[in-house]
Amino acid sequence: MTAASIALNLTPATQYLLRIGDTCLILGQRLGEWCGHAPILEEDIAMANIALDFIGQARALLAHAGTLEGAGHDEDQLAFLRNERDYFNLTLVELPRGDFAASVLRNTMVATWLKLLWQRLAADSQDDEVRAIAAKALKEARYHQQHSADWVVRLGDGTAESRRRMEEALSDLWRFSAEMFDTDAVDEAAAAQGIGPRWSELEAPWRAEMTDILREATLEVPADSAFRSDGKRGRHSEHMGFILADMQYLQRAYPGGVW
Amino acid sequence: MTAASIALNLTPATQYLLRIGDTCLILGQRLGEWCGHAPILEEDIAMANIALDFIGQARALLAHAGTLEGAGHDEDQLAFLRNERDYFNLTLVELPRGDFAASVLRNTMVATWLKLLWQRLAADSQDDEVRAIAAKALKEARYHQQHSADWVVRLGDGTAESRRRMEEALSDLWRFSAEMFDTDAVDEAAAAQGIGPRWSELEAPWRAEMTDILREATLEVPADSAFRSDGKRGRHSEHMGFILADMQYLQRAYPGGVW
Amino acid sequence: MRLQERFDARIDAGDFIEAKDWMPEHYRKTLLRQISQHAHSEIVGMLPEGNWITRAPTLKRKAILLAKVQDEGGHGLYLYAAAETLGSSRDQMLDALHTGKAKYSSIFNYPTLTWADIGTIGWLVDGAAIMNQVPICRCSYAPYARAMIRICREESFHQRQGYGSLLTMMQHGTPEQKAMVQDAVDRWWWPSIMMFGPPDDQSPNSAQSMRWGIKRVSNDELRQKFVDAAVEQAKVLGVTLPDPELKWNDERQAHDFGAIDWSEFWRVIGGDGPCNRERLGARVKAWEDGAWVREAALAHAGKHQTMKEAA
Amino acid sequence: MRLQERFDARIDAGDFIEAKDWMPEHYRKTLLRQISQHAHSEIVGMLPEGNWITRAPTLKRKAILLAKVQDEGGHGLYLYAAAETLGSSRDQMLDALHTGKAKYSSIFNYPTLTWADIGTIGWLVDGAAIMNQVPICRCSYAPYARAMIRICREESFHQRQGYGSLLTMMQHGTPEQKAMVQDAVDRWWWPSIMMFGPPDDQSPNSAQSMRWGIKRVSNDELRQKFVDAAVEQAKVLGVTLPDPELKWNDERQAHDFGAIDWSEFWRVIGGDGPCNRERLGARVKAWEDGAWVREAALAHAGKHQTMKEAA
Repeated sequence: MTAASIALNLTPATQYLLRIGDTCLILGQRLGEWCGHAPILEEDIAMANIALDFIGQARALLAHAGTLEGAGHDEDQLAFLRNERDYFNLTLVELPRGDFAASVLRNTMVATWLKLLWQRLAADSQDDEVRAIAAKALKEARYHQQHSADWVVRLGDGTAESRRRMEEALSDLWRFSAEMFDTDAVDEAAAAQGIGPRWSELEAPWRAEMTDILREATLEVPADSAFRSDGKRGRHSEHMGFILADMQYLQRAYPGGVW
Repeated sequence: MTAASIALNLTPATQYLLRIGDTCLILGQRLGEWCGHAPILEEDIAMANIALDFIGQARALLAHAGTLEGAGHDEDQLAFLRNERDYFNLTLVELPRGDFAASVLRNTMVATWLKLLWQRLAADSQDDEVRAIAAKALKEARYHQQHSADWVVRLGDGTAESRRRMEEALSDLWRFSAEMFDTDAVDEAAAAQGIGPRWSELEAPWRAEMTDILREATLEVPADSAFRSDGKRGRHSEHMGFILADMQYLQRAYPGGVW
Repeated sequence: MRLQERFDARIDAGDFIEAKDWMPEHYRKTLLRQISQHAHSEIVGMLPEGNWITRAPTLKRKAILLAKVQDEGGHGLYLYAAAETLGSSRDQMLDALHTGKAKYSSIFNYPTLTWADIGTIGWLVDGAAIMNQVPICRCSYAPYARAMIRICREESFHQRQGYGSLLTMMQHGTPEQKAMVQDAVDRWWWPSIMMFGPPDDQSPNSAQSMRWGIKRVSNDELRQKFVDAAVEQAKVLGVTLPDPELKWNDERQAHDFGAIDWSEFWRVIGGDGPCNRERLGARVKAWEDGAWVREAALAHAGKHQTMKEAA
Repeated sequence: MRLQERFDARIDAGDFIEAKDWMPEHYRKTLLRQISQHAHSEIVGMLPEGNWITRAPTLKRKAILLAKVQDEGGHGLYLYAAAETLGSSRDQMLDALHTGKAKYSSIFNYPTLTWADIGTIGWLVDGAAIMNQVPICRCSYAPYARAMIRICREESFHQRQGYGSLLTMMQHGTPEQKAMVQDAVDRWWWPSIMMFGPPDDQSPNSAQSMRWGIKRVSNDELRQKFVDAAVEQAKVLGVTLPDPELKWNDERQAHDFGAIDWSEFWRVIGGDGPCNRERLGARVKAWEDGAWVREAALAHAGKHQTMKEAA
C-alpha cells in the first residue's frame, strides 16, 4: 500500500454502497470522539458500542464495494486512501459531534434512516452479500434507534435547558435530512439493477417515525428549508478535510506499513 | 518529494537550530488558528502578523539547519516530512491555543525567551547566517513581547473575570517554562562550537523580565513545580500528533506535488 | 433645498464629498450600508481562507496566506473607519452583522474544500472583487474612495498570488493536483460571476447609486468584462470553465455565456447557502467569547485614566 | 469483639466475605479505597487509548480499539458496583476522583504518543495489571473477587491483542514501524514496572492487606514475575528493553534488573507527571459538561413516575 490516493473505478452500484458504507464509517469516526468524555459512564460505553457497530458495517460494505469495483482495493485502501471528493457519506455525519443533544439527535436521524434502508436491502436486494450485511446490520440499527430516540425523548421532555439544547440541535441538523432522500442517477441505476431502493422511497416512513419520536419528546418537527447538502455526491462540508487528516494520518505517513 | 518521512542526520548544531526553528513553526501554526476568531479585529490582525513573523523565522532557521545538515533537505521537507519524534520545539507552543488569556501569556513567555535568545545569537554566534537571522528576528520579538505583555497587564489588572482567566493561564502554562532553561549535551556542544548560548544562561534575565510584567499585571509569579516537559528532545505532548496531522496533510496525501 | 441643489451640482461636477460636507440622508444611508457591508465581507472573508492556514502545503504558501488574511483584516479596519465618518460606530455595525440585519458578500457562504480553493478565490473571487471595486476608487464619497484605492492595490497583489499558485500546480504539479485545480474552478466559477449582483434590469437601486456617483459601472457590464478576462486567464492556466455555452461572439466582441442560476443566488443570499450558518455563527461566537477581553481592556484603561488624573 | 474474632477466623479459614456480612471498618475502608481506585483507573485509562481511536491505522485495529475501551468502561461499571456494596455511591466516588481525594493508576498519566503506544499498553500495562489482578480473583471480599474474575479474562484478551499488534509491526512492518515500536517500549518499560508499587520494605499498608486476604502476593514478587515474563516476550518481538542491567541471574533463577527511579514514581503520583492535569481535567470537564444531561434524565424520569402514579 502506498501513500498516494487511489483512483476509483466507480459504477452506480459501488457508489450506492459507498454512500452507505462511508456514512457508517464517518459516523463511527465521530462517535469514537466521545470515548472518555460522555455525561455518564453508561454512555461512554454505548457510544463506543454504537461506533463499533458502525465500523463493522463500514468494513462489510467497503469490502464488498471493493469486490464489485474489481480494482483490487481492500477495505483499508477504500477507507484510508481516497481523496475527499471520493467519499460519499451524508454530510450530516461529518458535522462536529457537538453536545450530547446534537449527538443523540444525529444518531436517531441516521439510525432511523439506516433501519429503513437495511430493511429494504435485507428483503429485496438482488445482491446476496448486500442482503446478508443488511440482515445483520438491521438488528444493530434497531438498537441504535431505540437507544438514541430514548435520549431524544428524555432531553426534549426533560429540563428547560435540555429542551433548549434539543431545539438548537434540531435547528442545526434537521436541514441536513433532505440529502437522505433526494434522488439521482446513482439511485435510479441501483434500483434498476436491484441493488437497493431509491432513497426517496424512504422519506415518508422516515418522517413518520421521526415525527412520532419528536412528538413523544414534545418537540416540533422543524419546517423544511431550502438548504441542501451534497456529501453523497462527494461535495462535503469544511469539516471533512479535518476528519480525513486525522483518520488517514498513519496510512499516509507510513507508506507500505503493515498494521 | 515523496510522502515517506525523512530521516535526520542530526548534529548538536542542527538540533540546536531546529529547537528554535520548530518552536517558531509550531507557535506560528497555533496562532494561525486565531484567524477570524479573535476578540477584536485588531487582534485578528496582530495574531496573523505575529504568526507570519514566526513562520518567517522558522523558514530561515529550517533552511539553515538543512544546509548544516548537508543531506539536501529544504525548509519544506524539514517542516512537513519529519516524524513527530524529530520535531524539537518547546512543548509549551504545541498546547491548544486556549482562550485569549492563555494565548497572550504564552506569546509573552515565548517572545521574552526568544528576544533574549536572539540578542545573544545576534551578538555572539560564530555562524554568520545565524547572526543575520537573529538580528532580523530580534526586532520582531521585541514587538511581540511588547504587544503580548500589554495584554497580560490589561487582563491581569482588568476585571475579576479577566484576572481569574490570567491566573488560570499562569497555573496551566508556567510549569512548561522549565523546559526553556534546562541544559543538555546539545546545549553544551552548541555553546562549545560558538553557535549560541546554553539556554540555562537565559533563565535569570527571563525571570526578571517576566516578574516585572507580572508585577505590573498585579499577578503573582507561580511557584516552581516538579513538572517537566521534554518537547525539545522530541518527546511531545499528545497534542503534537494532531497538529502534524493537519500541517502535513497535503504533503503526505499528494506525494511529488509542486505548490 | 439649497443644500440639496448644491450637493447635486457637486456630484454632477465630479467633486468629491467629504465627511464634514452636507449630504442627503438617503445618500448617507446608502453609503453606510454599502461600506459596512463591504467591511463585513472582509472579516467574514477571513474565515474560508483561514480554514486552510494550518494546512497550507509549504511554508511559503502559509506565509502568503497569513499575509493575505492579515491584509483583509486591515481592509476591514479602513472600511469600518470610512463608515464611521458617516455616523455609525463599529460596534453598531457589528451588531447589525451579528443579528442578521446587515449582509456580507454571499460568496463567502461557499466552503473552501481543497487547497486549490485558496488559489481559486484569489484568481476568481478577488478578481471579481477588483472589477467591482476599481470603479469605487472614483466614488463620490472621498473617504470611501481613498480606502478603496489602497484596498484595490492590495487586492490585485492577492489576485496575482492566487493565480500564480494555480499556475504552479497546473504547470509543474501532479495529475492529482491538476484535477484539484479543475475541481475548484468548477465549484467557484458560477458563484464568482454572481458576485456582480442581479442583472441590470432587476437591480432597482442601481440607478440612484449611479446618479450619486457611488456606483460607476453597471452589474452586467462588469460581469461581461470579468468573463472576457477570465476566459483568457483560464486558457493560460489550462483549465476549463464549467459553462458549455461560453464562446466568443464576434459581433459583440465579447463572450456569450450560459444562463446564471439566479435561484441559487437568492437561496444563498436568503440564508440557505452551504455555510451561511457556519460563517455567521463563527463571527458571533468570536464576538461573544471575546466580550470579557473587551470589558477587561476598558476596565484597565479606566483604572489607568483614574490613576493619571489623580497624579 | 465477638464479631471481630469471627471475622478473623473466617479470613484465616480462607472464607469469602459477602456484602451483608459484618466486617471491620478498616477492612471496609481499605477495600473501598482500593476498588474505587481501580474503577477510576479503568475510566481514566480510556483517555490515553481513546486518543488514538480517530487515528487507528486500519478498520480492524479501530474496531479492536473501540471494543477494548468499551470493555474498560464495562470494568469501571462492575467495579463501581462492587464498591457500592461497601456503602459508597458512584457519585460520591466520582466526586472524590474529581476533587483529587481519590487516586487512579499513575500509569495513565503518561501520554500515548504513537500508534505503537496502543499495542505497548496492551502488552506491558495490561500485562502488569493482570499480574496485579489475578491474585485479587482470590480476594477475601467476594463481590470484588467476582468482578476481578470477569475483568481478568477480558484483560488477558486485550493483552494478547496488544502484543499481537506489535508482533505484526515487528515481523511484517517497515523499518519506520519497527522504530516506532522500539520507541514505545523504551518509554513504557519503566513506568510499567513501577505499576507494582513501591518496594516491599517501603509499602507500609501491604502487611495488613495481606493479613486480610485483600492482597495475596507482594509488590516485589509480582514485579519479578512480570520482568521474567516480559524478557521472553521482548525476545520474541525483537525489541530491546531499555535497561542495560537486565540479565538472567542463574543463582536466583530470575532476572536482575536496574534500579527503578522512584523519584519519578513519586513525582507522577504527586501530580507532576506528564498528563496528570490533562487526565483529571478531561474527566472533570466531561462530568461538568454532562451535568445538564443527568439532570434532564432525572427530571424526565420524575415526570414519567408522576404520570404513572396518576394513572
